Amino acid sequence: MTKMSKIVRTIASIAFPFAMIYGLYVIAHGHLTPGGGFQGGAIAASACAMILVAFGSKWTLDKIKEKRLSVFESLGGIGFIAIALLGLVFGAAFFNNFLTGSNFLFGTIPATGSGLADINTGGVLPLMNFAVGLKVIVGLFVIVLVMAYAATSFKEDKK
Amino acid sequence: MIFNIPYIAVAVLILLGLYALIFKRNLIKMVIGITLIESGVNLFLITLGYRKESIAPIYTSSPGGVMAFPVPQALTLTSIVIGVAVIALMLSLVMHIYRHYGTLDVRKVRRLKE
Amino acid sequence: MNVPDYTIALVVAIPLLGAFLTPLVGRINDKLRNIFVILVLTLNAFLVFLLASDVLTTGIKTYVFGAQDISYPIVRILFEVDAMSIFMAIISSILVTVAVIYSWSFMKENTGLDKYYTLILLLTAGMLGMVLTGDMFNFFVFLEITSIASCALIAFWTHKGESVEAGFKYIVISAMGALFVLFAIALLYGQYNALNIALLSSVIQYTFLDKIALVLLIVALAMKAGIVPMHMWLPDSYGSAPSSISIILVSATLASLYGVFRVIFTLYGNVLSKIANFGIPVNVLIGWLIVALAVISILIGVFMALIQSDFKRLIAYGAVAELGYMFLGIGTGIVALGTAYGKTALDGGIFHVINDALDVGLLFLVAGAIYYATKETSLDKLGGLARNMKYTTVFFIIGFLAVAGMPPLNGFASKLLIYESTFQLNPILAIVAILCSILLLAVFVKVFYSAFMGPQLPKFKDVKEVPKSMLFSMGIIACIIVIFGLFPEFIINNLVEPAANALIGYSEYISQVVVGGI
Amino acid sequence: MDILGLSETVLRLIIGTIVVALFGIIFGLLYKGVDRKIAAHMQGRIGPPIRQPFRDIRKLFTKENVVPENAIPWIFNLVPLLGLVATISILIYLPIGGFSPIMSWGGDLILILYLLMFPSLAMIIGGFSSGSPYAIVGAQREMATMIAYEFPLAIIIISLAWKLTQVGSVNVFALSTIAGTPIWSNVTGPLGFIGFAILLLALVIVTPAELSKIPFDSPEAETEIAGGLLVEYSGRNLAMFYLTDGVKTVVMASIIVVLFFPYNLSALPLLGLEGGSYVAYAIDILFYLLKVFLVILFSVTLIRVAIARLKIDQIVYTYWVPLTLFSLVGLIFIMWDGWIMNLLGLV
Repeated sequence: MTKMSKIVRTIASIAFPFAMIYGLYVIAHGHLTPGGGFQGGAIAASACAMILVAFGSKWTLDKIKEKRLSVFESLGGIGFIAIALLGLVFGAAFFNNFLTGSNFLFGTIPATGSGLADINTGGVLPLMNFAVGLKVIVGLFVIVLVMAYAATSFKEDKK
Repeated sequence: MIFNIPYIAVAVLILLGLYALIFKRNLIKMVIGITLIESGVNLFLITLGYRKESIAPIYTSSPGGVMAFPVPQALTLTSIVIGVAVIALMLSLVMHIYRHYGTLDVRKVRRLKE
Repeated sequence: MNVPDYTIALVVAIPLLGAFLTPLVGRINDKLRNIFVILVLTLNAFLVFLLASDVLTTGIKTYVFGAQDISYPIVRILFEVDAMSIFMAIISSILVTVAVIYSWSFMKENTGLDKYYTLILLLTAGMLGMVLTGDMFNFFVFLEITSIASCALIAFWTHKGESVEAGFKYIVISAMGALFVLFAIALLYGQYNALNIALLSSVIQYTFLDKIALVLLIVALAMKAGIVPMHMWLPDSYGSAPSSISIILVSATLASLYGVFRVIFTLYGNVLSKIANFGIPVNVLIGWLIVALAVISILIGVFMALIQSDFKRLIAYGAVAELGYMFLGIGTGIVALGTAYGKTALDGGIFHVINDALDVGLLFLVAGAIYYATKETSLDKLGGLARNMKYTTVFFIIGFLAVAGMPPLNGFASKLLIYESTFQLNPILAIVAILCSILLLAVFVKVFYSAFMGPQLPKFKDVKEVPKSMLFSMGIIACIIVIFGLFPEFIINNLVEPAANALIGYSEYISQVVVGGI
Repeated sequence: MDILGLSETVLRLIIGTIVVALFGIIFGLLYKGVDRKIAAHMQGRIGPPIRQPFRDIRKLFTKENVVPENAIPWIFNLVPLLGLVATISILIYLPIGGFSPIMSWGGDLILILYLLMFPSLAMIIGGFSSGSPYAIVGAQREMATMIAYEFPLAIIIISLAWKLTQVGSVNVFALSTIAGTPIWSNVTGPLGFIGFAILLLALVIVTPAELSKIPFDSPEAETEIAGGLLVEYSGRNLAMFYLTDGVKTVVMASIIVVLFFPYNLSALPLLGLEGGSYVAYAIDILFYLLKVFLVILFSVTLIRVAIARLKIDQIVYTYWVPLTLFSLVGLIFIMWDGWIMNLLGLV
C-alpha cells in the first residue's frame, strides 16, 4: 500500500488519538458498559489501521517491527491465562474472581441500582479486559499490517 | 407477526450465505457467504435474548422493568470474535491462493487431484 | 489415584499458557523453545494420565470454572470428564507429544517455527477442551479453536499452492460445520434455556426443532470427522499438511468424532431410544444410517486408496476406510444396543478409534520421514529405499500390518471385535469388512513395493536414515502398537470398556450435574 | 496366576509348539511325497519315492545361500523364516486328532484367516525384495490371487459363524466350539445341508490357490516365469519356503477337517473305548491323518492333475465372480434354512 495524499495523512494524524482514546475507554469500562476487551481493541486497532492506510505499509513497517508486536500479543494472552490461573491459586477455581470484595485492586462491591457506575469494581474482569484488549489491538493490527504488506510486495513482484 | 421478522431475516441470511457458498465461484464471494451465514446465526442468537421493552443487562440489580437476557449476548460476542479470526484466516489464504494460482476462480484452483 | 479437581482445568490451561509463552521463549533460542514445547506437552500428557487413572477408578469428575460448586448449572461453564472423554484425551496427548518430538528434526529447515509451535499448542488446547467440556457452547468454541489452528497448520507450507488450497478447503468446510453447530446450539438454547450437555439431555423433548438440531449437529460433526460423503477435504488436508501436522489432524478429526458420539449417546441418548418413527426406534434408524455410511466409507476409502499415486493421499484414504470401521462398530452398537454383541461392537468401534489414530499416525510419520529423506511423496518416483532406511522400513511394515489388521498388532484386536459382532447383525457387513481389510493390505503392499523395494534408484543412492528424533517418535508409536496388539485384553478392560459404558450410561452423566437425575 | 502355574503353562506351550511344529513338518513333507507319487500314478508315471521331499530338504540345507546383488538382503533373508513361523503358529490353534488346541482365545478362526495370509505375504515381500523381474511378476500375481480367494474364504467363515450363533453357541469363532458342534448336526433341513455342501466345495476350491497348486499356480509358473516368486531363492531360504508349503498343506487340510468333519472315531460306542486313554488318542490321530489325506487327495492332487494352469485374470475371475456367487448362494441357503422349514411347518 502506498502513501496517500497529505490531506489524508494530516486528518488521520489528528483523528488517531481520538479513536485510540475511545478504544482504550471502551476497554477500561468493559465491566461497566457494553463493550470490553475485544470491542475496544477492535476500535483501537481500527485507529491503527487508519494510520496504516494513510501512511502506507512500508512506512508503518519501518516504524514498527512486526516481531515486537507479536511479543505484545503473547503478553496479552499470557496475562489472560495467568489471571485465570491466579484465580486457582488465590481463589477456589480456575477463572475465579478472587479480587472482588477484597477492597484491593478493583475490589469494591458495586452499589445496587442504576446509579453512577464505579470503575473500581469488577475484580479481575477489568484486568482480563486489559489483557484481551492488548491482544486484540496488536493481533488485529498485525493481521492488517501483514496483509497490506503482502499485497504491496505482491504488486511489486508482478511488476 | 412483526416479532417474527428477525427469524425470517435469519433464514434469509443463512440461505443467501449457503447460496453464495455453493453456487459462487469466486473465492472472495465464498468468504462473503460464510460471513452471511455467520451473521444469520448471530442474529438468531441475539434475537433469542430479546425481551420486549427491556433494558440493557449492565446493572447490578435492575432499576425496574425487565433486563434483556445477557447470556445470548455473551454467546454472540464470542461467536463474533471467532468469526473475525476465521474471516481473517480465510482472506489471508485467499491472498496466498491468488499469489500461487493467479486467479480467484474456484474451478481453476484445482491442483489437488480428486 | 486421586488428583485434585483443578487438574481438569490445568489440562487445558497449560497448553494455552504454553502457546502464549512459546514466542517469548523462541526469541531467546530455538532449541530452548523446542525443549520448552516438548516439556509442556509431556507435562500435560502426564496430567492427562493422572486424571485418567482417577476418572477410571472413581468415576465421572466435574469441574466448574470460576466457582466452587455447581449451584447454577445454567450459567456455569462446566467441564465434565467421563471415561470416554479421558480416552479421547489420552489419544490426543500421545499423538501431539509424538508429533512435537518428530517436528524437532522434521521442521528444522523451516522458518516461522514460533508460530508453528504456538499453533500446535493452541490446537492441543482446543482438542482437549472439545473432549473434556460438558457445555455445548464451550464445545463450539473449542471446535473453532481447533479448526482455526489446524487450518493455519495445514497451510503452513505457504510456498506450496496445494497446501494453501487444502487449507482453504478445510476452513470453508469447518467454518460452515461450526456455524451449523452453533445454529443447532442456539435452537436448543432457545427451547430449553440451557447450554449444559447434561442439563439439556435431561429435559430434551425431541420436538421438531430438536430434530433439526440433531440433523445439523450430526451432519456438521460427521463432516468434520470426514466420513463419506463428506470426506473430500480429508485427503487434501492430510496429504498437503506437513506430516507432523497430519498426525495431529488425525486426532483433531477424532475429537469431532467424539462430538458425534456425545450428541447421539448423551445429548439425545435419553429420547432417541424411546421414540419411534415408522415403528422402529429412532436410534435404530440412526444406527442403520451410520452403518450404511460406514460401509460406503470403507469401500470408497479402500478403492480410492488403490488408485492413488501420492503416498500421503493414499494413507489419507486409508484413514477414511479406518473411520468407516469405527463407525461400523459404533453403528452396530447403536442398532443392537442392549445385546451382548452390540456391546462388543461398541467396544470394537471405540478400541478402533485409538488403534486407528496410532496406526494411521505412524504411517503419516513414515511418509514424512520419506519426504524428509528424499523430498518426494509421489510413489511413482520412489523406490529401493529399504536399503538405506532400515528403521523406517521396519516402522512402515509395523504400521501397514496394523492398519490392515494383521495379528499380532493392535488393528487386529479391534477389527476382530468388529467382525465378531457385526456378522450377527448381518453377515454381509462382516464379509465386506474382512475383505476390505485385506484389500487395504494389498494397497499397502503395493506402496511397500513401490517405495521401499525394487532396484536402487541413482538419485536416492545417498539417501540417509532420518535423524534420531524422528526415529524416536516413530519408535514410540510402534512400541505402543505392538504392546496394544500383544495385550489387547488389558487395554479393553481398563480403557475401552469403561469408555463404552460411559457412552451408554447417559443417566450417570446427567446425574452428576442435575440433582436427582432424569 | 501364581508363578508355578504360569511357568507350567509356558512350558506346556513351548513343548506343545515344538511337538506340533515337528508334526507339521514331518507330515507336511510326507504328504507332499504321497501327493507326488499319486499324481505320478494318475499320469501314468512312476514318480519319485515318497521320501524324496526329505532328501530335497536335506540337500537344500547343505547348499550355499545365494543373495542376488539386486536384492535387499535383510528382508530377503528374513521373510522365509517369518513365513514358516506364521504357518506353524496356525497349527497351535488347530485341534489335531483327539487333542484340543494348544492355544485358544475366542477369535481363532479369524486369526487363522489372517495368519494364512502371512506365508503368502512373506513370499510376496520376498519376491519383491529379490529384485528379479520374474520374481516381481510372480509376487504381483500372488498378490492378486491372495485377494481373489480371500472373498469366498471370508464368506465361508462368516457363514459358519453365523449358523453357530443362530443355534445359540457362544464364542463361535473358537475352533474348539466349532469342533464341538459339528455343523452337519445343526442344519434344520435339506436347504441348509445343500448350503454347507456348497461351502465345503468352495473351500475345497480355495485350497489349491491358498497352496499355489496347479490350476492356480501362476505366481510360480515354472514354464513362463521360471518359478516366479522363488526364482532367486536358494539353499536354506528355499528350504524354508519348501517346508512352509508342506506345513501349509497340512494346515489347510486340517482346517477343512476341523470345520466340516470334526468327528472322532474314539467317540463311537462301537469301539467301547473310554475317552482320554492312549488307545483312543492313537486311533483319533490315525483317523485324523486319514481325513487329512483324503482332503489333500481331493482338493490338491485330484484338481492339480485334472486341470491345466489358469491365467492370472482367469484366476481372479474364477474367485471373484463364480465362486463368490456360489458361496453367497450357500450363505443364503443357510440363512433361509430355518425360515423355509418353518414356512413348510416341518420343524
